[in-house]
Amino acid sequence: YQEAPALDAAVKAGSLPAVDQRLPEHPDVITPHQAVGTYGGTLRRMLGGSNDHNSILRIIGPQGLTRWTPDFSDVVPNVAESWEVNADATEFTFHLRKGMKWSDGQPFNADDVMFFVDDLLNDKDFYPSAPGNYVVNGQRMTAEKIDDETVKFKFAAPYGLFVQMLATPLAQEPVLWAKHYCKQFLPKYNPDVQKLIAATPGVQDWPSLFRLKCGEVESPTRWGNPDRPVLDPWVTTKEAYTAGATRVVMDRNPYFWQVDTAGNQLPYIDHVAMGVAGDNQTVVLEAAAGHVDMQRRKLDALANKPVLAESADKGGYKFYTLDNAASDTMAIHFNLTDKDPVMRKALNDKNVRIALSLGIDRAEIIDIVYQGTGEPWQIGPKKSSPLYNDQLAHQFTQYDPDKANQMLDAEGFDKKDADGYRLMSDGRRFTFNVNYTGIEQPDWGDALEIIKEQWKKIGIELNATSVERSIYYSRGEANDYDFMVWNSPGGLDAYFDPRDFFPIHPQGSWQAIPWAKWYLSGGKDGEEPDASNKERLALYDQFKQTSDPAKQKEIFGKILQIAADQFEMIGISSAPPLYGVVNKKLGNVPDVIPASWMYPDPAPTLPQTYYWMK
Amino acid sequence: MPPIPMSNDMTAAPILRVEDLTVGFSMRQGAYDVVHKINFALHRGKTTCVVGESGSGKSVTARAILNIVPRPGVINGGRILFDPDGTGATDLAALDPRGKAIRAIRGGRIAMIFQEPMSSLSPVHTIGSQIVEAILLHRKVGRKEARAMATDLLAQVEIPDPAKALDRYAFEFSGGMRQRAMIAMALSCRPDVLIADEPTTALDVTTQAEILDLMRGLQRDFGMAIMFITHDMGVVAELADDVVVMEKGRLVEQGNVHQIFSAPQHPYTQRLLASVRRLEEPAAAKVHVSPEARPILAVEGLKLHFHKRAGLFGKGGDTIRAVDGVNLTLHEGEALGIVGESGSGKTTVGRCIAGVYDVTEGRIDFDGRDIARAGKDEVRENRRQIRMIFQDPFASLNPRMTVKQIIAEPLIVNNICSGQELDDRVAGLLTQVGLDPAMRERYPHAFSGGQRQRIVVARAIALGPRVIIADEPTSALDVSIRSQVLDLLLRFQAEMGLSFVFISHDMSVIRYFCDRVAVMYRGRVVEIGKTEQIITDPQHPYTKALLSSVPLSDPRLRGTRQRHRYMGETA
Amino acid sequence: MSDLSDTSGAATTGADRIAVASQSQLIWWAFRKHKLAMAGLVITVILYLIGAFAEVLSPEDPNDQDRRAVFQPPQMIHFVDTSAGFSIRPYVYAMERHRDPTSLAVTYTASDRKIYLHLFGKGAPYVFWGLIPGDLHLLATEDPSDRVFLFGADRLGRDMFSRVLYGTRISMSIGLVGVAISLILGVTLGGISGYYGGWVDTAIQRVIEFILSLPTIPVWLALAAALPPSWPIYQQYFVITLIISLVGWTELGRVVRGRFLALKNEDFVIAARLDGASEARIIFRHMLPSLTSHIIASLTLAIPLMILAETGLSFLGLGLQPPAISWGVLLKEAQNIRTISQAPWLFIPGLFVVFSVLAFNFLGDGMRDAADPYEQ
Amino acid sequence: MIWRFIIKRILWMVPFLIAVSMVSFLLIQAPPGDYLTTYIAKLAESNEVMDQASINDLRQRFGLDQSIFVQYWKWISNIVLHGDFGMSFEWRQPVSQLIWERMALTLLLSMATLIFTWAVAFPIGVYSAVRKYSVGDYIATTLGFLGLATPNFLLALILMYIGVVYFGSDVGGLFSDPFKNAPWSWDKVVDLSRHLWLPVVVLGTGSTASLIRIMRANLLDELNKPYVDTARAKGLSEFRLIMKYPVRVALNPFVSTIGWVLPQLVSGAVVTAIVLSLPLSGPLMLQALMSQDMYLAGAFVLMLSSLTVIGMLISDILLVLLDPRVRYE
Ligand SMILES: Nc1ncnc2c1ncn2[C@@H]1O[C@H](COP(=O)(O)OP(=O)(O)OP(=O)(O)O)[C@@H](O)[C@H]1O
Ligand SMILES: Nc1ncnc2c1ncn2[C@@H]1O[C@H](COP(=O)(O)OP(=O)(O)OP(=O)(O)O)[C@@H](O)[C@H]1O
Ligand SMILES: [Mg+2]
Ligand SMILES: [Mg+2]
Repeated sequence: YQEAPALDAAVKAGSLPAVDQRLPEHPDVITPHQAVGTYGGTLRRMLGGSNDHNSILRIIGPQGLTRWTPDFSDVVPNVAESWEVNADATEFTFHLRKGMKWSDGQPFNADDVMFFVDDLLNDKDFYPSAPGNYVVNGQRMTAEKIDDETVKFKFAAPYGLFVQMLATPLAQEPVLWAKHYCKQFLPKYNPDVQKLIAATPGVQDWPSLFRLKCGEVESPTRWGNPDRPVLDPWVTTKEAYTAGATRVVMDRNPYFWQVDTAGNQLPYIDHVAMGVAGDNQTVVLEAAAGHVDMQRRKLDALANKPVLAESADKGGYKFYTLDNAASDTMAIHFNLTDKDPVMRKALNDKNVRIALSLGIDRAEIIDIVYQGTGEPWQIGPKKSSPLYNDQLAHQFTQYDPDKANQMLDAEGFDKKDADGYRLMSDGRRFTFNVNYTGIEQPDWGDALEIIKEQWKKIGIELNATSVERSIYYSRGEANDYDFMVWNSPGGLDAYFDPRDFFPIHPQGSWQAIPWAKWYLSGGKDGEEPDASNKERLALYDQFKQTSDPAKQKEIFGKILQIAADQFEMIGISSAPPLYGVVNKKLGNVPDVIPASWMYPDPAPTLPQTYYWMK
Repeated sequence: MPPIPMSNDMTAAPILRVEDLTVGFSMRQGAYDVVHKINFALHRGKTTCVVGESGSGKSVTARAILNIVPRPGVINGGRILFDPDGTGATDLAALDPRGKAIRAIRGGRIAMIFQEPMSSLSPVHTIGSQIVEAILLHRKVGRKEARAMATDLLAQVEIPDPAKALDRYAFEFSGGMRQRAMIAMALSCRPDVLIADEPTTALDVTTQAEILDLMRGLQRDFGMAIMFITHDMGVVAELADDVVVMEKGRLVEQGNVHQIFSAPQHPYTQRLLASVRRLEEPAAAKVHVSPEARPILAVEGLKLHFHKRAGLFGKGGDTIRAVDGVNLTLHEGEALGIVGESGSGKTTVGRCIAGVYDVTEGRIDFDGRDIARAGKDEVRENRRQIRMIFQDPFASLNPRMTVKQIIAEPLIVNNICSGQELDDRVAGLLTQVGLDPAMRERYPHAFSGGQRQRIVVARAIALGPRVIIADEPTSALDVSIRSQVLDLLLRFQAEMGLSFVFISHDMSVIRYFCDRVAVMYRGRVVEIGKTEQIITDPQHPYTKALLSSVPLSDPRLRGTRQRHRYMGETA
Repeated sequence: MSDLSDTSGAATTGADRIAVASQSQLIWWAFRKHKLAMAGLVITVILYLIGAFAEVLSPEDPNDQDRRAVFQPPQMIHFVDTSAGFSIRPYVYAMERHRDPTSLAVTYTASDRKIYLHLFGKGAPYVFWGLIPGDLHLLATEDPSDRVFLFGADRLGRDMFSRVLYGTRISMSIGLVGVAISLILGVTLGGISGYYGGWVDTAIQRVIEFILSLPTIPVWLALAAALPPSWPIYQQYFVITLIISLVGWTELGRVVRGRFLALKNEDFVIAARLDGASEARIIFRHMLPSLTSHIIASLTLAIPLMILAETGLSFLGLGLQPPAISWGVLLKEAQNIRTISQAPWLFIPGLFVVFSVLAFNFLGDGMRDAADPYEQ
Repeated sequence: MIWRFIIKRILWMVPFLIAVSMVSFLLIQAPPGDYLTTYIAKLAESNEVMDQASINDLRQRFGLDQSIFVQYWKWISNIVLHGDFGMSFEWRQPVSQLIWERMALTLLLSMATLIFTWAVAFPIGVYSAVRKYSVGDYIATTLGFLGLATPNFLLALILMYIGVVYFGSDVGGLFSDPFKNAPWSWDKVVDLSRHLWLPVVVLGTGSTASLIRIMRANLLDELNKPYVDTARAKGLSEFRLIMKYPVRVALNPFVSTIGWVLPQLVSGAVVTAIVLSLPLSGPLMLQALMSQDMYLAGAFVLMLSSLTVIGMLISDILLVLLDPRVRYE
């Protein structure tokens, strides 16, 4: 095996073992996207100012037991060398790589995995309630160490998507924590832990101390402690990520366990350096100046593209395309459980929803707000997805104000006031007062303004106010809205994010949050859903317990069909492909990359194989 | 002191020559001149006194010499030739008013004492820093030395405790003390020419005599030329070599002092001197109070102490006993004069009575009620009845109100009249004090010192009060107008039974106007009695000293009298 | 007394007119002489007129979006038409949009087609001041289906010219309310504090200190959450303005107090007290005029801050929200790199802010000078 | 005397700050929801589902389930008794680690801005008063108002855009990359001073105009006072004369308001700091407030309040120093 020249000196000096000793017996051999690369250089990126730690995750990658193939179609072994699943998908046996090391050179083995399962996952102090991905039927996952390289995970019931979940950023815990380092924060292993707690300001108990020092999957502290051993291609340095950091630098992990086809230890690039920008406009400027080597976060608003295109030559970058996993740029989630009975009745009337949809000229919105990209679209999987449902995607997307007017008249909204707006059954004007998060999503404000003008023609009044995001969510929490505006996920990742097809998400299924609460609490909280939604939820329960892909697809297809027939929300435009900028000299970067949180782009394309072309 | 020889010797080159000087104010609607083509000269070692009616342009002329005519004034013509060493004259009028050349002359070679010392000192700098600055500017000495010199100067102008006084602020000084500080500042650089614009108006005659001696001394030692603007003909007689008489912006007469006094040519000069004579006795028109007149005001054991807070990080504060146990009574229709050394607490007594200060101790009974502790309404009512004429007219006039508004103010706030009636009333008042009602829309700064003083008088009499506390009400007026204003007050006294507390330094005014006099010294009344009695037969040594210092308005009597000083009970 | 009347000095001769003019007349003369102040006055009046008649003056409906005109640059008016001989007939050239499919940039090319304009033509209907419906526009395209963009169009293809004119209404008025409130509070409370001193002063100063110690941002955020979303935008903004001024008075209050502490022992103030003037009168009539210059200056300075307050507040989700139009909103919308690099005409509202501020300022200068006794 | 005054005021600060901290705490809590709402919102975006039980657990972990008074008490008593500002929810880091360096840089920048604006505005203000209606006066006025009428945010963006596109310069920040996380050294100071001018100019433009105008206005009132003539008659040069006498009196308004120049700059700089990516307290505070990260926000708020109170005290002392007439209270 070969290693980076940057490490030569340390190896010669004896402070670092030779590369063969650092690699596991069977390193993960990666076939580079284009070519075997060369070592060296720095990859520059930008972080947003407010807690943008996931942007680090996206380039370093969730190094879980499994990973996505670069095309997001399947999962392949990653930290685990291989695995087996039993027939009813309740037991998963993972084989680890023998001789694999943490970034500090200590061995990584089944004990580390068991440390998570036994000492953390099943500890009520650490997880009073466990992360949902390890809970099936209300019971936490357990594990059994077979030997040093083999562990078996066990669930109380079938868990069809577990292996896929392990490839997402949401289920990385089993291989996140190095027992030899992190156990010092557990009273079980370290009786003196109380002293450490007392010595650390702001910390009252061992779980917080642990989280401060060892981090969590999605926590800024994960990138804040250079002493924490990791399995990642690059490791945190002294220039770590803390609140107010202005620059974060990560260095290559000399013990990284992947090699390319030519036997070169990855990563190719020595450092990842990330500036922190308070404002998205600054990121755009940095990119335009050519200070950013590969990035889409914070600058992928369509409005920025002309600016970036203008400076592309000067900045030495080109665009790459991101296949947006979302379904729709913006969906109007009518509140089917509206507190206001009159409005609730109106919104639960499918014909009213259809009329409102017909009253929107999507082509105009797409042209103005989305720069002509995208097509009129409701919601649901994309054409390229095997789950694509044409009805769900395209029904009622034509602009037909006359028909809309007719339908509204027919549904009993035929009386109008002096300004030409329709009246509802109790004589109030048919008005939507809606909020949107204009700071993050100015395009929604623009689109709503256009819709306002268009709905005026069908006698519906729309007043939109931008609010701050947490206020927005608390309005949702309080069920205090007529409709909410958010993008619609599920274009490519419908299995993982089905919140728009049935009320599954207690914060994001805006169409009926009380129903989602009802479902999640097993009927204790919230409100009982209507029959159609209950049917979909039951199907979903069935889906979750299925591990056979064909069966999964069939059940999910049914769900989508019901959602299409119910037509609960309206969308505007299919999510257009996103774009990012990439330095022209950066090699092994695919031209098209899927974009999703489940597929935390670009990490699954393996940035450790990116290299600087000579 | 030997009489100074008459000097008609115009052969010696004058140090300063004013030729055809014309000064005008260019107001918005066109310019008009207030000084018309005047000519005069100042000589080394000589004193030229400028007398003239109030508003005749004396101050403007004086300022023009230093090229600091107040805006929007401009020198419209003429030359001011300054020739200190006989080497060649510079035309001061032609110099850039902000230039270096004129700056070297100002203060160093030509110093000026401004007419209103009260307002002419910076309110936020200590007296010391203002004097030291002048010294540092023109004399090559260190800061420490300069400070020592300043202390010395303050001592020379008779400021008690000069070392401490250096660190005090102008508003802590009495009127006379400020004036003396101003004088000290002007003299600090031993100028070749001293322009003194009514420099002794606020000084009691003893102090005044000392100051005049000081000036004469400097004049003798350094050959200083003095231009001395004054209304006090006694001072003129004592001091002047030459006299210049101005009227309405024109120089109407000039000549040797003896000549002017003995043979005045111009009718204005004649009138002036006649007024001086008239003021030398008690007013003929005076109505004397009947012996059984009720006391309207009784002051008993009045004390007022100023507690000076310590400097910011400085040593402990001390207490100034400005008024230290004063007893007075004022009868209805009576005029009670208060005379006394500068800084002896006269103004403070007046202010206490008017209710400006909260007294430290003692009673002030007005109509039998103690007004020092009166309630709010009573205080308001009293304010209508007791009016005050401030010693510093400029400071007591709101710079942002026109004269009409100022005089109308008491009439308006007391709901006396409004509209046309108010207008007429104000015009009437202005006429009574000798001002043209057409000037009523001007702001205070656009008046001469004497004019402002009359505005203050007009404001005081506007309400028809029962008592007027007049603090030096006529000091800035030329004698002819002074007698007229006094006559006016006398008329009020006679017609309405008005009573006065009349603070003045001018013994002749006191004699002319007052029934009784109280003599104050260091915060106490040392003697009180009938005017004639006090003047003819003073008991207290201070009073004697005071009377011995009154300047006599006849140059021929110069130096004939033995002046003596009272050295005090050594405080 | 007869001999006294002619002693009034040399002053009166030749200056009768000044002498008898009243103070207000003097002030007006002084003001009128000040050329820039007059210009400031005229511009201010014009701006208010624009604000008042925005509906009629603007050629378009400010909220009318047009996909064909997204980011259209300004069109020049040509007056002389030589196409059919020589005639004076204002027109603009129609523009055609072209969008680059990859960079998504839009470019416009002028076509040969002329869009003729005429005065007082019919155009987009409006309701004047929300009361009188109408459709007459000072400047209108002859063919109502055409649109004209004198200041270009924004990202939704709305006419900037009309938007700027409509924005004038809010920007020129709502700020004044805030300024007026802080003026009144600042002067009154600051005056009382400085005039009375003692515990009154201490109390008021502590209140000021307290208000200032509460950092503004949490206040705004709390407010953003507290304002009911169903309130009409203007009402929300009015409340915000009110609150800005409730905080804003403190600065003036401190200054007034500081000056009053020094002023209150001046002889002329004492004289006023001895005249029997009430305390309010002393504060407002006698002492306050000494601060005229400062007050005028701080008012002219406060106005732009009020006009622009929204641009900062919008970061917190406060301030006027579209579709309300004000200069601040327009500028806020322009605050991005794209505008800087591709649509600089969206900064035209900024020019209006500058103009109005300068106008107010010169107006203030004139007023200050006119009120300055030394300038008379 | 004055020491007593100062000590009295400092003692008074304690209850005062407690009151302020209480109100601020309430204000921070006033928007609906708490940090968890934000957290949930954030998770919801990445499709993590938080069920009620986990939410309750977290709430308990953060102590958010207690009443606001208990929370306040816990917070303030920890600060007062242990100097412990608590834990930032969002960053899961002790607050004390986060605030000091930022506060220090903020103070530094504010001071630099203050000095810059005063250094620019005072001479110009004096000039435009003394040379009223000269060309220079007009230029100063117009430029000043141009600066005033340009929102800081916009100015920062434009300057950065020009810098980047036309000069290829760095974008924002207070340090160049190698120094961003380096320990303090002379080179770092030099580097800082190279970057400081941009934020200083951006922040300064707004206030410079006000200073110029206020200075001019107040000075114009003083220039005609008789005491100025007195000084002139002493032969003082026009410059020294104006600086010593009328300017001193015209300083009164500045001194009156000096107390909150600092906090004003601190909160006024927020938007600029965000755009220019400055490591100041403003952006962090704003973010903390937005996400209701209350201990972090609270710490900043407390700092700012203390600064204000100290500033007011300094202002009152200076006022007395400046004008002896005020002393006679
Ligand atoms: N700033 C000004 N604006 C307009 N007129 C002025 C101004 N200053 C003085 N005057 C006028 O100029 C004339 C001369 O004033 P000046 O001060 O020289 O008089 P004066 O002789 O010194 O009188 P007094 O003895 O009363 O001091 C007066 O009539 C006065 O009203
Ligand atoms: N505000 C003040 N603060 C401190 N000391 C003061 C104040 N006012 C007056 N004094 C002091 O009180 C004493 C008496 O002053 P006052 O003004 O009453 O004297 P006066 O008799 O009127 O003198 P003059 O004839 O010089 O006007 C003086 O020593 C003066 O320094
Ligand atoms: Mg005079
Ligand atoms: Mg006195």
